[in-house]
Amino acid sequence: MNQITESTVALGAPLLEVRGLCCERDERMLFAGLSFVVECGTVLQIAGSNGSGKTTLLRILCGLNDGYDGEIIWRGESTDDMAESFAGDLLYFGHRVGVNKILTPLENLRWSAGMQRNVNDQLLLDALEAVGLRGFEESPCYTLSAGQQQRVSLARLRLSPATLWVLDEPFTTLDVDAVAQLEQTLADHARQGGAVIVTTHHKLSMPSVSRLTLGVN
Amino acid sequence: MNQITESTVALGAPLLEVRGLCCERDERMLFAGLSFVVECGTVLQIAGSNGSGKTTLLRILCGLNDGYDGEIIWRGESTDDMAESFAGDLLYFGHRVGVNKILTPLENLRWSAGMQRNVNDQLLLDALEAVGLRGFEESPCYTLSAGQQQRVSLARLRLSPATLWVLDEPFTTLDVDAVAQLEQTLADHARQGGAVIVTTHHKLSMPSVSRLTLGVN
Amino acid sequence: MLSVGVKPSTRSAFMLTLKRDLLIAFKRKNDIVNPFMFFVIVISLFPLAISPEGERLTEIAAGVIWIAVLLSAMLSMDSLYRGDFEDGSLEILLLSPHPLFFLVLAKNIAHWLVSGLPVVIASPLLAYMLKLPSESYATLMLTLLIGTPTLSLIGSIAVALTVGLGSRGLILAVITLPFSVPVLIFGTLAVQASASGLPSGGYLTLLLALLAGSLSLAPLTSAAALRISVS
Amino acid sequence: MLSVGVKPSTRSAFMLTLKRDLLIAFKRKNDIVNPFMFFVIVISLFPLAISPEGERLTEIAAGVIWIAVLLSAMLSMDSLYRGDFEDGSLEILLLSPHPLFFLVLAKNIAHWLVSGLPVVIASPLLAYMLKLPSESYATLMLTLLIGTPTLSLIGSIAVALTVGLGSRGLILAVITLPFSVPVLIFGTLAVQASASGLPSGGYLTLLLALLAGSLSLAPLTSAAALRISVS
Amino acid sequence: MWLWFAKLGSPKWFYELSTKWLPWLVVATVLVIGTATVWALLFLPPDYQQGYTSRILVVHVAVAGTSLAFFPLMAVAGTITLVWKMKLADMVAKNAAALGAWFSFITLATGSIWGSVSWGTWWEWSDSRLVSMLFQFFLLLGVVSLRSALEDTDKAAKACALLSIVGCINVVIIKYSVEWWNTLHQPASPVSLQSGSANGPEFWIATALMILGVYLFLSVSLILSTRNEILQRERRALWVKEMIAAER
Ligand code: HEM
Ligand SMILES: Nc1ncnc2c1ncn2[C@@H]1O[C@H](COP(=O)(O)OP(=O)(O)OP(=O)(O)O)[C@@H](O)[C@H]1O
Ligand SMILES: Nc1ncnc2c1ncn2[C@@H]1O[C@H](COP(=O)(O)OP(=O)(O)OP(=O)(O)O)[C@@H](O)[C@H]1O
Ligand SMILES: [Mg+2]
Ligand SMILES: [Mg+2]
Repeated sequence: MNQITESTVALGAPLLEVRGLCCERDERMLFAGLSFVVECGTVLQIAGSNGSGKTTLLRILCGLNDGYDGEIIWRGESTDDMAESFAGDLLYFGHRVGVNKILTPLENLRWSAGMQRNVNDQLLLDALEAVGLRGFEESPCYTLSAGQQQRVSLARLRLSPATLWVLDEPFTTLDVDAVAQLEQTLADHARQGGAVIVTTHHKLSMPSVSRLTLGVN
Repeated sequence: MNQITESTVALGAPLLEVRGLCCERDERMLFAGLSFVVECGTVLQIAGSNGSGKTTLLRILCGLNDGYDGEIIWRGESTDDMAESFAGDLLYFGHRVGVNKILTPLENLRWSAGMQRNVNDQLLLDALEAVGLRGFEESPCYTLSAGQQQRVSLARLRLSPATLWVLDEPFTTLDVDAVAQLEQTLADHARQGGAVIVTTHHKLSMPSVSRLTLGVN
Repeated sequence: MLSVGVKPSTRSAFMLTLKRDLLIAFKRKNDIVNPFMFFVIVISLFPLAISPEGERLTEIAAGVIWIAVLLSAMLSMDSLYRGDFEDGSLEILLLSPHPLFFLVLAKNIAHWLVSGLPVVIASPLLAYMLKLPSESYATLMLTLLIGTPTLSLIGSIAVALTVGLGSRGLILAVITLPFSVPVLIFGTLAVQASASGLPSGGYLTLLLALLAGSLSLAPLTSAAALRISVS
Repeated sequence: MLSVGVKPSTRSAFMLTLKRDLLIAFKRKNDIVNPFMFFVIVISLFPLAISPEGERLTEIAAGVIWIAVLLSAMLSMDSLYRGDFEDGSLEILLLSPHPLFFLVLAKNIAHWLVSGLPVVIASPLLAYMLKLPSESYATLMLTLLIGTPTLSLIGSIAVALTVGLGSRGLILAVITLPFSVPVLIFGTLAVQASASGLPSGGYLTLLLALLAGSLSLAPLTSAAALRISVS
Repeated sequence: MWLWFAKLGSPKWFYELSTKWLPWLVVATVLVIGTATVWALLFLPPDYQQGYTSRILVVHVAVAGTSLAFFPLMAVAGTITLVWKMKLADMVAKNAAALGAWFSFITLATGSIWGSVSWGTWWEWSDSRLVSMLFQFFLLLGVVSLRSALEDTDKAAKACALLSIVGCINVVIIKYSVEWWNTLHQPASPVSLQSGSANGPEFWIATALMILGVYLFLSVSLILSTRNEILQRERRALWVKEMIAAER
């Protein structure tokens, strides 16, 4: 019923290594024997049709789901053994973006970015301006449009000290300019030695993207 | 601060007419003096950057928001005067897709499609199969992926007797095949004399799409 | 294709909505068991907090049962529109080509069947545990049978008004409780009257009047409130 | 860029979370006013439903106040993690590089400051309305001061376990209320003892022990429960 | 030792082993309960005060004692689920919760029936045993309802495991707090729980047998429902399919 497309990506220094990952949900095998290596400087796009297990894979990598078999190795050690140091070096961006509707963009970032590094308001304001939210810094987020809320959360990318970014469909509801800008941000992060794992159905127009396709047949 | 790009669309027989629509939110003018006509056989794409007021416009057209000035005329009469007959001829698809997580796709459609027309299970199963949910008809929707849930709701399009479809970002989280298929569905609906108003940041690859751009400068 | 669909009658839309809500409740199971459990647990707190002596309990029994009913009705309201609001089904409901009055009524009826009726049925058992004189069991059940739908209908308005808010549990209570006071008072008075052998017909009539009033007005008001909340 | 960030200390993450939750509560306002209002309204139902006579009220006052506190604490819990779960902030919390114990504790403290403390402060007023002998006001406040944080900590576990569920109000109650029984019992016993001039120190010690136990165990358990709920 | 432990966790192993043992257990249960019942009916002298109804006490004491075992059992199973992720432990825990609720209910029911004869009332708040049993019943229902509310099997397993462990502590706390509450406030109750012990040795033999029987019954029902659960959850597994095919 299920056929697994396996692919191994290998560039630069090994950051995250996945060995023989299997995941079954509701008795349907989503992927089995999935192995790949993510290295500094990579952008890895997880592709696959709806329901092929992309979100599940990303959540497993971050330790948010534990219904899997296999090994996930972070800088040479199992992620289970070093959860906290892994968390400090990881930024996850999920389907739900982590923006409180009552707080303003500024207040939201003060907390969500502040959990990972020390920030000051000037840094936050700059990040908000960079994602095109100038003039909305002090509006409560429930008055923002869907795309603007997405942008608030994306401002975290510009503030994060994390090496590995794990992004689940970050492009939804963004307009054309914002999409181009986000692609640029991802490319920059990789160039500076970071790594990005991203799912999207959108065709990335970035130079060197590796692709891993999860297959349902 | 705001500049309004106005455009008038006119083809076929007049179905929906908008005259001098203005909307202000939080003292920011989103659009003013917006006028256009939607006729049978049209696909109208509302474009515009994030926060330009697309969602607000669609909700106003459907009668879900009433913080506006101007007139909305449906088949020659104001929509306020004939809310029920307008509702029977309208299908709205919003950011929140109207899929109950506990029910199965089949049970969801039985209600959501059944409110607009009499349906039987065979029709529903066919519609679900057409959107690629074969084998998931009886799984509770919380076990479906984001894209699969979106598809459940899109199956309503295939069952709806409505002439006017108002769709707010229906393409989010859909994979490439599903996007192509949905575009086909919209084109078919227009060809058969229906009308579609759709917002998306995605470039539609359909033959004759009119565009209305809401502008923020 | 555009002409195939036959618009369903309002009656069938009503039935469809009723069935859907019952189906969701049965699939969730908890919706049915919990209001009832809450009722039982709250009642069992009173002997612990006040006094386990039978005589003392008899005195407060009617009041305690009614307060527990009130609180459990109110708590159970939370699930009435919230799920539909969050997943967007409410917009489908509002944009359906049927009078919202009947659809709201269908939802209220489904809700009462699931959360109110079990409480009414269980009440004699709890009345026994609180040592209510057995002559007043019938009156208790009757008042609950009339009173709980009234409470559901009143609560529905408050839920509809607050459906978009983050934390509703309390704001709901603050809005609903004052409106439910008449039901509470007539209900307990009727039971206390029958416990001391007096006629309770007058109070029952008043309760019936409250039910009739809320049956005709509350769904309309809830419908209007829903429109406001969604916009 | 990758090396600019200095990882904040756990202490500053704790303060950041505490401040954020307080800020949200103050912006919403309802979170602060409602538990208190609910407390007042529930208490005022008793004279209506049971008896307005002063003597009768005195007898039940301690129990009624404690039951109202219990119910209002439980209702207010609903907002503790739900918002964060729905908007995805909970994932940010879980994936932050700090021990979850302290972050959960920060959230619990913020919640108690907002929903528990006002009730404690208002209690003498309500005690007066229910004709509780004035000698026991001090004991009442003291027991509430120790008891309400315990209730919050216990409730937090139940909320964390049920945070992903559609309608939680009731399941929350069903899980929390049995756990709150010891607090309720010792709380009322202490007040009743002081009202009849007996020493209440023993009960206070027990309440303190319960607080100490839940302070050390509950945040851990809540953290584990949150991890389960989010997965 | 470890190997054995891992093997025990395998549903397949459990299923096969229990197929062998089940008939013997069933026979033993029927024999023991039967003997106890016959003994109670034939040899127990009618109590001078309560007549023949006192025989229900045999059932009551046995079921009551057994029902106290559920929370510890569930807590142990829960710990195994959380620490070793053993599926079998969760299947046992799931059925134990429902069964425990039934046992608690029967305890409450038989106790009430007997109370109605000996105390003249079906329910008395001033007795600590009754109240703490009632709250154990509520807690078990809470566990059952949490299980049914969480749709995801894995999540439900872990959440219920956690709740069972916490609930175990809580049952102890409730028991003691209710006892203290009681000793201070309770007016001397007409008949104390211990009055049954005034009966002779025949009573205790019947009771001991009945306790054994109820424990046996408990194991049989747990095993049966766990086997059911195994078939349900492993219905796609090869060995289940083969077994079903072989039976057809
Ligand atoms: C709803 C009512 C009742 C409940 C919930 C209840 C509960 C219990 C429980 C939990 C036990 C087990 C104690 C243990 O094994 O350590 C027990 C034992 C016992 N019960 Fe009850 N009981 C109830 C009513 C009664 C009544 C009315 C009587 C008789 C007057 C009674 C007589 C006994 C006796 C004699 C034992 C065994 C004593 C012992 O082993 O210490 N029970 N009951
Ligand atoms: N509830 C509200 N209260 C006040 N202002 C609002 C509210 N909702 C939206 N707005 C304002 O209206 C503007 C337009 O929002 P809308 O959701 O219509 O944008 P949109 O064009 O759909 O954007 P997107 O592409 O991001 O979905 C936003 O910039 C926001 O400031
Ligand atoms: N909670 C769940 N319980 C059981 N099965 C689930 C659950 N969540 C997801 N699944 C199953 O896992 C499959 C993969 O889901 P996932 O969300 O990972 O897909 P995806 O690749 O992210 O899809 P999309 O492109 O639509 O976001 C789904 O087909 C679904 O059947
Ligand atoms: Mg996904
Ligand atoms: Mg929009």
